[in-house]
Amino acid sequence: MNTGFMVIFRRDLLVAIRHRGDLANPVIFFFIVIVLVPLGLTPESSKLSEIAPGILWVMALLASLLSLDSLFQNDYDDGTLEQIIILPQPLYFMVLAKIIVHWLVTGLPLSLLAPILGMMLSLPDAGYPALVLSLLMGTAILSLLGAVGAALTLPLGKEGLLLPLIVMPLYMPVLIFGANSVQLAINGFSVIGPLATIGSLLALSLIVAPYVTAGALRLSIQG
Amino acid sequence: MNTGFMVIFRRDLLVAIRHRGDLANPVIFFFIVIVLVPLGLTPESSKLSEIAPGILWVMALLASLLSLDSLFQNDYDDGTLEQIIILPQPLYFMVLAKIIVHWLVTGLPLSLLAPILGMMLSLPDAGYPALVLSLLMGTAILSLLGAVGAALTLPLGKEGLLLPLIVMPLYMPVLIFGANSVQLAINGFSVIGPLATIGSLLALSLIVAPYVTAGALRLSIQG
Amino acid sequence: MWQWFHRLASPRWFYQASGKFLPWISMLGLFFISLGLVWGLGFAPQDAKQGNSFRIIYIHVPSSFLALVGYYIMAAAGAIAIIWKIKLADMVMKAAAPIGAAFTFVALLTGAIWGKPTWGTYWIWDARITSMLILFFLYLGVIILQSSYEHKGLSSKAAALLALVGTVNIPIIYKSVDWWYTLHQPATIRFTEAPSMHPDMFQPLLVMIVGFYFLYAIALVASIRVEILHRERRTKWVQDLVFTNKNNDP
Amino acid sequence: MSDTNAFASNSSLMGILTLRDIEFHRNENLLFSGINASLEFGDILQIEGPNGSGKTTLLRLITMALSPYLGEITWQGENVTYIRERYLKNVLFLGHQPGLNESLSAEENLIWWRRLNKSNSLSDSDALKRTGLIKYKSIACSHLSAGQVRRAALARLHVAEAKLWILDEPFSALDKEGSRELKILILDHLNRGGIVVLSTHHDLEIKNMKRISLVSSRQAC
Amino acid sequence: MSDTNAFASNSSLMGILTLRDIEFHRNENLLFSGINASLEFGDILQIEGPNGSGKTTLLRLITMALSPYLGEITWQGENVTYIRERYLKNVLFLGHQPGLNESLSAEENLIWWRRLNKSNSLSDSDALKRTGLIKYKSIACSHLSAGQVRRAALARLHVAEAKLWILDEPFSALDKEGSRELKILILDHLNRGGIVVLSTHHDLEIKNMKRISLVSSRQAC
Ligand code: HEM
Ligand SMILES: Nc1ncnc2c1ncn2[C@@H]1O[C@H](COP(=O)(O)OP(=O)(O)OP(=O)(O)O)[C@@H](O)[C@H]1O
Ligand SMILES: Nc1ncnc2c1ncn2[C@@H]1O[C@H](COP(=O)(O)OP(=O)(O)OP(=O)(O)O)[C@@H](O)[C@H]1O
Ligand SMILES: [Mg+2]
Ligand SMILES: [Mg+2]
Repeated sequence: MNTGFMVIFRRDLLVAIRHRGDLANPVIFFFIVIVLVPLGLTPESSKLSEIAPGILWVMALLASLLSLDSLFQNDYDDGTLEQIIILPQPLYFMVLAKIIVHWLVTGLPLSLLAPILGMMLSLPDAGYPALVLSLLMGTAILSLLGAVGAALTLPLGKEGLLLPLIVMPLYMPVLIFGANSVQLAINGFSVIGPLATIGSLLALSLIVAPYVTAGALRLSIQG
Repeated sequence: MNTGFMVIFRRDLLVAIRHRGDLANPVIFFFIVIVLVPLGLTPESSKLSEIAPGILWVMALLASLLSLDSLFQNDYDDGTLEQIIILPQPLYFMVLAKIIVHWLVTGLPLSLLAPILGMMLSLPDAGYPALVLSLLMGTAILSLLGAVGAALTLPLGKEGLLLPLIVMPLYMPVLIFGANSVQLAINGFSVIGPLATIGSLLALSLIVAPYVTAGALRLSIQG
Repeated sequence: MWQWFHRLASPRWFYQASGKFLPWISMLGLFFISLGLVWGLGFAPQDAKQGNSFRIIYIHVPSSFLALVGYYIMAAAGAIAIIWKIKLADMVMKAAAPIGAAFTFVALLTGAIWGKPTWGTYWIWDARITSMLILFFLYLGVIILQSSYEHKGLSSKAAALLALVGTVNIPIIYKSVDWWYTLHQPATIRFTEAPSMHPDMFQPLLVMIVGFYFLYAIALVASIRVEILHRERRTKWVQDLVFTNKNNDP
Repeated sequence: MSDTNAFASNSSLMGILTLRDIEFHRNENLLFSGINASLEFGDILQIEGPNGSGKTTLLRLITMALSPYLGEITWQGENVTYIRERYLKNVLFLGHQPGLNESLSAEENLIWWRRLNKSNSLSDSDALKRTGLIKYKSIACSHLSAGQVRRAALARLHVAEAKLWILDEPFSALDKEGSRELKILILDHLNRGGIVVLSTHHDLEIKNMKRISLVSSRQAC
Repeated sequence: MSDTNAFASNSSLMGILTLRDIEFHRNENLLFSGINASLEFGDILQIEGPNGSGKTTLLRLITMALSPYLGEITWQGENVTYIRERYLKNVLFLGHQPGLNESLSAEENLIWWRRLNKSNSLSDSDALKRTGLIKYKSIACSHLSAGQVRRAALARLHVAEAKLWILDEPFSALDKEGSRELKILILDHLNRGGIVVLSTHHDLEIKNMKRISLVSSRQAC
């Protein structure tokens, strides 16, 4: 395996584990936000079950998005990024490692937790496999595309919510296919179509996103 | 007026204006998230109109919450906070000034924008006054309680979403009364009751929150 | 009076005194819980509608009780720690958070398990259930905040501040969730007010509740003792305790 | 754990600012103890010692940003914890971090700081001129070089009226000219009857300077 | 806008690292121009000049972190832009910022850095011992003092095998002992045939040191 990849992978995982609390945070955020929905909307399970697929997907998207802020920020602030970028290693792999760690600590647990939340929102039984599968792939896409946004907004400082603004449009296709696959499954249709689409989106962003991110990072230290 | 209050008020407003883009960000975030909802849920206006009050309130809450991260973070990082805290001025007013500016650049525009988004979600006509009024007061409470959370999590670094976990339970009453006042208005009931409740919650948090925040800030620089 | 208070508040004194009464409350707790369990699970009559599944009530209700009581104990300890700067209160607060969270979790879990046979679903958005979940979040917030600070003195102060804000909020949260629920009047099954229970079912429940109070006390005292040993590990009396066994403490 | 040669014996005479038997523990490890000093108006105290010996910590204790500690810090004979506000009116603290908002210019930062501190009559642009920043006064601080940021922070010394300056490594990142100017500024302040407490690794060569030498404390870990 | 006394005439002889007529504009303002230097193995180049004159900027140009610029930087006769990877294998850059993750300890940070850089055989704990951090090696960097953070960053110099060190104010925040040790470390590196380019306001008193003196450029704004 590529050295840069392995080193950054292990380092970022170590940092994530060091911040023990933080590991659980996107998951807790997801959980809490889902609880907000019945409180704001309605406790009736018949109504909740109708909106459950969409709500679960929108909130998973938000949870993943919000944890992106810090993907490169600390490295940027403490000078690590500047020094990593001038290493004689392909930046692509180092960026990929960071993104994968991000997914491991956000997207993966989110997807695994989703069924419990689905249950709380009375998601019909038929929806669960599609929910988990679409979230597993979908959150990976979110991490990949989100990294592009995080890199682009890096020199602009932490304040503000510019990042969501930039990545949200990119997220829309994932959201549409993801939420609809769950809806289709509930209605008894085959979900192979939308899941295959998500899969190919994933493949595409896996190839493109780290490159673009690497480019954006190079720009970010030119300030 | 108290000097500390006025100085910090003008300074924070200046910083907000300097980051021109950031001023608009919570609003744009609110806007985008609301657009996501029909995509993920359903485009049918009859269904949207049912969930509109809840969704608008939940998303306004999120938008306000997410902009809290940076309320004290920059001042903490660049050493300003440490130097402000040891000034011979009551910290209460300086904290209050920061919170009010936060509300001015997030809660206020959000509340004013909400009717447009309500329209997009087919919110019934009767709901608008209650929506705006409840959001105006409610977002102020969110800024106040959120400041407590932001101050408590300050020394823990930017990573992670601990802040939402801490403040979300505190937000729940506001959400319930806010969203339900809109629902009541739509159903033709009087909204004086819930709005009065929100008002008294606002009064309570106006007194308590800045004190607790000031205490938490004093802790934060002890590290 | 004050002397007594401060003596009580001294970790060392507490450690030694609690060493003496811990075995007693343990025995009492064991007694009540086994009595309640045997009575409730073995001898209490079956429920007419729910059959045997209702028997989970003997865990569910007591833990729900302690979940709430535990929060107030924690917050009170936090307040004392902040206002009077008493070390022991600090440790009580630190120990009470995970214990309270555990009871809350058990209440939620047993409730959910119970819900499946009774309502056909693990979860409904009932007012009390929802506020229980929010309480769980409050606990989690305190615990995570506490463990995220590395500086010990700060972590307990920060957590105490949060617990205090939470205390102001708990009644508000409960009121609002209640109001929210009655407002909506959902058609689904309602979480009935204390069903007029047959005394044969009710008496073992009372015994279990008493038993759970003891259980809570045991858990609290035991983890405070661990915390005392940890924090005072540098002091002479702890060193003596650990290295020479001359202290006749159990 | 630390030795001090700063007028420990004098403390009965009671200076304006005195430190008496200061002792501080970080996470239960002793960092320093037995710190004594007594300063009159016009005195300067340098806190020196190797990296990690506790200079920054001691300065932050004196500014009341950090607590609790053992011992007593007094201002005009009164324990500072009891006269917090009155004491802090006299204090100007510049730490490692500049305390400047990155998105505001040096001038804007100076303006709001001077409004919070009691300040003398020197105008903001005069202060910036004296720190050599006048050409950069309206550039956001995030676009300044390391030394320029330091100068922008030091500009507050020109406008403040505080008697007691507490400076944590004020010379870092300054060029030679900047260091020379800062030294003059400090001497002026002393001549006007001010008190300066600073930490620095430089040799300042100021007459009658008092010193506290901290020693590296960490023995076992 | 800047004068240089560093072997401008020599550039035809072609050193290992050469700067030829470097000129840089920031936001269309000229920062410096006509920078020339030529370094052989064993050479050290100090970049000096007042605050804001462009030292940091020039160092970042040499590390290829910043571009574009006019002129040419060559390594063993080849323009570095064409041999990026090969050139950067020889470079170790320590900037103003330490490049240490705050939540990891000094040792953990060192470990992952050495895995990324080509590194020599010195063990991590030996490196930390030499920087005087061994007692603190497992403490999170956010809990270190300013000088300790600097030392943790400098520990990379001990384990790296890079020929060309580029150091931006490496002496800042170091105590006297630390400065002395760093100077020895630099001299050792030179003796082993390394090249050092650094910016500092200190007088280093190293023989045969080459210098580039930048002058303050901003005239109108
Ligand atoms: C996850 C789901 C559940 C949660 C979080 C929950 C929570 C609670 C709480 C907070 C109490 C109140 C304790 C008190 O006020 O003293 C309680 C009591 C009780 N629960 Fe549950 N519960 C759940 C599910 C259920 C289910 C499914 C049943 C059976 C139908 C049930 C039956 C009872 C009864 C009979 C009591 C005691 C009587 C009373 O005080 O009302 N609970 N539970
Ligand atoms: N990010 C930036 N954006 C715009 N201008 C900048 C930026 N950083 C520095 N400058 C400007 O470029 C010039 C050179 O800065 P540089 O940091 O290279 O100076 P320096 O010689 O390293 O100074 P110092 O001695 O203070 O470290 C300064 O006038 C500064 O104002
Ligand atoms: N936030 C912190 N948490 C825990 N320990 C700390 C923290 N900051 C500093 N320390 C420790 O306290 C000791 C003293 O630190 P301090 O910053 O006061 O040193 P210093 O004398 O200013 O050093 P320097 O010359 O490097 O600035 C150091 O050993 C350091 O490891
Ligand atoms: Mg220091
Ligand atoms: Mg520089």
